[in-house]
Amino acid sequence: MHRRSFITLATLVAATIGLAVPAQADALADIEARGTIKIAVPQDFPPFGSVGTDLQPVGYDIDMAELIAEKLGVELELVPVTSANRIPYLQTGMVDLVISSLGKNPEREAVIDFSDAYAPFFNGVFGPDTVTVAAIEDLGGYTLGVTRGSVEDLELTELVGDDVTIQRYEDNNGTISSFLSGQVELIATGNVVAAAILERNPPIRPELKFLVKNSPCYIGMNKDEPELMAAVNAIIADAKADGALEAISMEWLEQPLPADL
Amino acid sequence: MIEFTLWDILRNLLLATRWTILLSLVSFVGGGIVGLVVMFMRISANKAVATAARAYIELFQGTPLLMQLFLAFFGLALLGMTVPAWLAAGLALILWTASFLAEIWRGCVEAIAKGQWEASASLGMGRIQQLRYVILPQALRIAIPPTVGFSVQVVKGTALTSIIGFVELTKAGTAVTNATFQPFTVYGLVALIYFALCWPLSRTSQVLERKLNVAHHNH
Amino acid sequence: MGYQLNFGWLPQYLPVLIDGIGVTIYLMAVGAVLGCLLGTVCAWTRALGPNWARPVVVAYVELIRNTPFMIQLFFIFFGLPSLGVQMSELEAATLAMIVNLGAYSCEIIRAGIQATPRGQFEAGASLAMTPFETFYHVVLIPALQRIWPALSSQIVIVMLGSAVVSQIAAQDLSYAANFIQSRNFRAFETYIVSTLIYLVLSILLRQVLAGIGWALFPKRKAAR
Amino acid sequence: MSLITITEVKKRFGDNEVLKGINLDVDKGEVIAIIGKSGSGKSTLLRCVNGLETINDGSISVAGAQLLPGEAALKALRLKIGMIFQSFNLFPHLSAGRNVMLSQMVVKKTPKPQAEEMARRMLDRVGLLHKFDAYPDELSGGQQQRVAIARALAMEPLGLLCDEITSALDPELVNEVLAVVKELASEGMTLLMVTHEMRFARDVCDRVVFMHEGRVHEIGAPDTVFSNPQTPELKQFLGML
Repeated sequence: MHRRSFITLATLVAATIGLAVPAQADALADIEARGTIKIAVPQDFPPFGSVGTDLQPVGYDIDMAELIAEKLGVELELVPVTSANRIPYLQTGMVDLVISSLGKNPEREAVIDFSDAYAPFFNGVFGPDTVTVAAIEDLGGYTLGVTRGSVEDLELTELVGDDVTIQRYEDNNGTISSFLSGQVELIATGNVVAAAILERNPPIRPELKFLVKNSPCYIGMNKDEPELMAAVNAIIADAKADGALEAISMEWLEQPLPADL
Repeated sequence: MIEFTLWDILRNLLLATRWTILLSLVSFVGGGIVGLVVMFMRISANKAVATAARAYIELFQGTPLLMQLFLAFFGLALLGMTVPAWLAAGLALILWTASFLAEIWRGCVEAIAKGQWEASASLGMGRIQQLRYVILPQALRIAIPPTVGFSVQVVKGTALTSIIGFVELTKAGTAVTNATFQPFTVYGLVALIYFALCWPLSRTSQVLERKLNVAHHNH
Repeated sequence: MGYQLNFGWLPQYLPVLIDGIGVTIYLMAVGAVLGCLLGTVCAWTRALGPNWARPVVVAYVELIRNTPFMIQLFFIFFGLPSLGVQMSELEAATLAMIVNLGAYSCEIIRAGIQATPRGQFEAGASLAMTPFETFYHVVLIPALQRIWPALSSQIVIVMLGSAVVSQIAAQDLSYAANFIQSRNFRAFETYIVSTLIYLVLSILLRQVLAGIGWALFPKRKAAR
Repeated sequence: MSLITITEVKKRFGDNEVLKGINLDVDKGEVIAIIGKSGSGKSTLLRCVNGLETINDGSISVAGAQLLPGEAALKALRLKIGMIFQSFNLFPHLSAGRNVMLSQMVVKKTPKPQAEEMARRMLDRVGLLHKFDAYPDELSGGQQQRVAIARALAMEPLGLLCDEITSALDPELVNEVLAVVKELASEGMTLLMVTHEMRFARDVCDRVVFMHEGRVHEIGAPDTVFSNPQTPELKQFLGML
């Protein structure tokens, strides 16, 4: 068995070392040639993206994706992703853009590029009435659920002490389920997300404890795609100017866009 | 806001079950074809070919299906292929299924007594002819129950594809849970649907096995 | 721009991987020992136990064997709290492993018991042993010896299946892999490394199980 | 005084009545051979006496212990009478010595040193002390059967039931087992044995029972039964017709 295993290992290692692959050249040209744009959207993150009774994604991010496809004059293909895998989706070329309430941070900026902001997002820590915390320092001894790889995850991992247990779930489904089933006492997520959950009358109510960060959402795309970047930023600017973005905000967030976006 | 009735929940789960069934069929048929090739390689007289098949089986049986799915998903894309979730899922499941079916079938071929090989060789048959006319017809009979039994593992294996974003029964279950806040009901229903898919296969396998055993003892 | 494989992150995240390996080994060890114990009790019940208990065991075994491990896990972790049964992710993962292996090993061990010649039961009885004493002292060890290879394979399969527990945030090896790839954005390389670790673990596990078999059953021949 | 009392015992397997009312008393120290065609019910009778089969009618008692359903009653019965099987039924995972020790320790709660001492004595009695640590698959058939006898004797039974104990043996191994049984008989052990060894039955037994179609067809001293059979069935069985 030793010999057999060694051969397997050797084969696999050899196969992986010899691997180096080119990525595509001009993403915008590709999209136009294809006539389809593939956009990663969330389906577990209301109100940015969640499923209706027909399991089709709906929400702020989906409307934004539709807007972009429409302006580019191409067909839209929605690809549901999770927080954890949306960047690999982009890196591996499975999608052209990520519109998935994506926040900006230095780690991410090292591997992908960001457009201008297209949606406001304040993340914070939420929990039921029975838990009294008002700041990061109060979190000691509590168990906090976050979605792995989200801005909240990266941010809080830096800020909290060792006495706080952070449970990281694969996707927002897991994070929200763990909170609603009482597996974690607190969750960190977006204020609008918590609001959307509250609206559905959950068994445990996620009330705002404190805000962590103002972290607006950006559209993510692969590095070094200036044409695509320019086109996307132009569409966002136009949408801000002509009120299209305002309308999306009113529909999903039920509030106007903040002036500084 | 959106309200789900029990019927909405069940309807969505059943609709998603279609994809579970389709993916199971694709994986099983594809895995069967690849598995047959691997099995022939595994029993080949050529040492290098047999070793390659053994390494293949060792690799796919010795690592988690979940990791294989991730690797197929992200690895294929790195090779320059843009793969949708269903394709990566199908490919990984086919390769995984093949490794198990190849071993199951090899066991069946090797269960045929040596005398059968020798008898057919003494009649002047070549190795392929021995397999084709003497060994495989006998092996096929004993291979059916474990093969049907393994199909249950394939159906259950498709649940993992939800993690790479393929929307089948399990993924629909998590999505619906999140929209309804009723994990007990939803996962209970999901489990029942899987049971309804798998149990008939398990039973068939058990019944076939019993029949085969009885037939064996009567010889 | 070409995609170059990059393993430069490995030293930085090695402690995370090692923690994950520890949890995976813990899950496997506890799951295997208690799972086989549960399986043995269930196998005894099904083959020789009281009549009323047999359908209960059959229902348990069939239910577990015909539903995906991940759904069992979700049901235990997310579903049971609505019945007031709450446990940590590691407890839920451990329980799911035990329950899962219990069902599979029950069937395997039962096959081993059924292959026991009737004379062994009768010899035990004629020496005034009770059915349970006969089972424990006479039937069990040769039965386990008969099915040890099958049981070992099943334990390896369940160990590999444990990769799914990361879905409820149990911090095993697959959780470590997911965690690292959400930080280093090197998904493919991270999964390659963790897959290789799993491969090594499964090979080691098989060696350990073969060793246990060798120590437990010094005599190679069992009654058939 | 009778050790084993069998009264009007009937046993059915489905519609097939195998024992049709058996009466037999075995005295203490008596050696009885049961002969008859296969299917005449002789093995079933022996198995009933050890409680391996339930009986449909009648009663069996061994030294005051009644055959009744229930673990406690069966245990009491089986402590009084041992059984030796055609197929030895040694426990394959235990050495010869351990085979002999096991039931003493489990059933009688004999401490290990005493059980081991007893095992050595019993193995010595059947001439196999040197095989104490050998496993069953390292022993010949005749040796295995002698270990089985030692195993039964170690429980200190009042009598032994021997169910065709030489039928599974190669011819050259039969005598070593019969010699042990003969030795037991001469020491006064009560023996009820089903056998095909007519010579042995004639030489060693006090009485011979001929069973035919589920009944005791003839019974008597060996000389009478073998030299002067009364019924045509026995004559035919003995090859005298």
